[in-house]
Amino acid sequence: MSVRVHFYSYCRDLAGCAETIESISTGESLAVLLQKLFLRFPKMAAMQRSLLVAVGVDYQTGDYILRDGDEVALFPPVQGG
Amino acid sequence: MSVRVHFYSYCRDLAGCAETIESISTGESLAVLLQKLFLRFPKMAAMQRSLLVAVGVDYQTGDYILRDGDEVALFPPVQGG
Amino acid sequence: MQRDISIIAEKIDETALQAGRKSSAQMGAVIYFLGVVRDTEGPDQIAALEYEAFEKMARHQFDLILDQVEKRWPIGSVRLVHRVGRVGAGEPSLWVEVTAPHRAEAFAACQFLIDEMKKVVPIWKKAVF
Amino acid sequence: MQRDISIIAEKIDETALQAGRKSSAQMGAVIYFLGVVRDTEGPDQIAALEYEAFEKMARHQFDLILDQVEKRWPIGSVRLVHRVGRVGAGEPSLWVEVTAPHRAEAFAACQFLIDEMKKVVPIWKKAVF
Repeated sequence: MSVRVHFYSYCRDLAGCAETIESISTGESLAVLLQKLFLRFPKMAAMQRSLLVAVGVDYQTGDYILRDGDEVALFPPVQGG
Repeated sequence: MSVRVHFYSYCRDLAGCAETIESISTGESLAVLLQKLFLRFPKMAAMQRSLLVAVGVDYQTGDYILRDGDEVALFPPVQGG
Repeated sequence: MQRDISIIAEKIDETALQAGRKSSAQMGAVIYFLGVVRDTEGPDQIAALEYEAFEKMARHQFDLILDQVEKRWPIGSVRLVHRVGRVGAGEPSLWVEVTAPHRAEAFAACQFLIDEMKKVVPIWKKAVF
Repeated sequence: MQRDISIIAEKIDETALQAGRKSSAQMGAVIYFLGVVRDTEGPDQIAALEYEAFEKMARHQFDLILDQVEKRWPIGSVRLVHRVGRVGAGEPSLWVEVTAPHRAEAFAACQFLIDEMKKVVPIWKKAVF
């Protein structure tokens, strides 16, 4: 299955694009998806410790099992206000 | 010498007047003045523990030695806001 | 720190007061606090509060509090308006504006100012039924 | 608790927002917080901040914070406006209104809301020189 990934703010600059599609197998976790993305976008791997990850509109951790149709968002620490 | 005493809020109600003049001897303290006032206004004596006392625009304690021309103010706990 | 303390009998005109804000691009935080007369006092319904101030001392005590604010926090400005006389339920009796570079100090100073006011500034209220 | 969250590109109109306050004689405390864009970022002079939001998630995260506010404190209403796009130095990027029966809970809720926002609400800024 394929998952749409959105990049925001500095992550978009690092990725060079606002979104991408990544193929993963059924039952794979968010952590596996991120490893695949870091191979394609090595600059993002360098900031992975501060990276925030959401599925839909909720934050998720690496053990989250992706489902068909999930939309993932990657972004740096938030700075509102 | 004589000292002018102002009453505010509930103290004015208890005293039945907004101000009075009290005679004291030179070198006497605020505590002595208050004892004289409590004899004249016994209802105020009942609330002496919560009474606030100022000389001019500053709070003072009983050991303050009164000076000629001092204006004393007596009032209940403040409730601004 | 700029400071401006008013004790007034008229209604507090929030819009006019706000229009008078000395805004500055160094002040990242602006707080307004409004103390509004509630229509209940314990179990009783009230129509208004009647505020009385020992005005000269009130101004001096506000100034002493603001001296402390100025020593403790980097604050740009404080403006405060307290009404006296009859203030109807639902109307503000107190208006405070604090500007500061950052929000933490603005919140701390604003709360300190109000907390201290309620201990030392000679203003009293009576319920009007 | 009434709540109203807006993420807008237009200037924040304080006067109009305030005129829309649902005042109530049960709410003894009203707080406004304005977050203003400062003209410096560390040692650098800046002209503006460019704000970006992941808007759908931002609204949801604001709602989660307000769910917590509602559980913790007796709050009458919260209104919040956050600007996106270019916000010039000296202009507010954030406007918050909190009404509550008493000031302690109003201050606590307002500070909690802003603190939590800065941890979880997906909004970012970039300096414009």
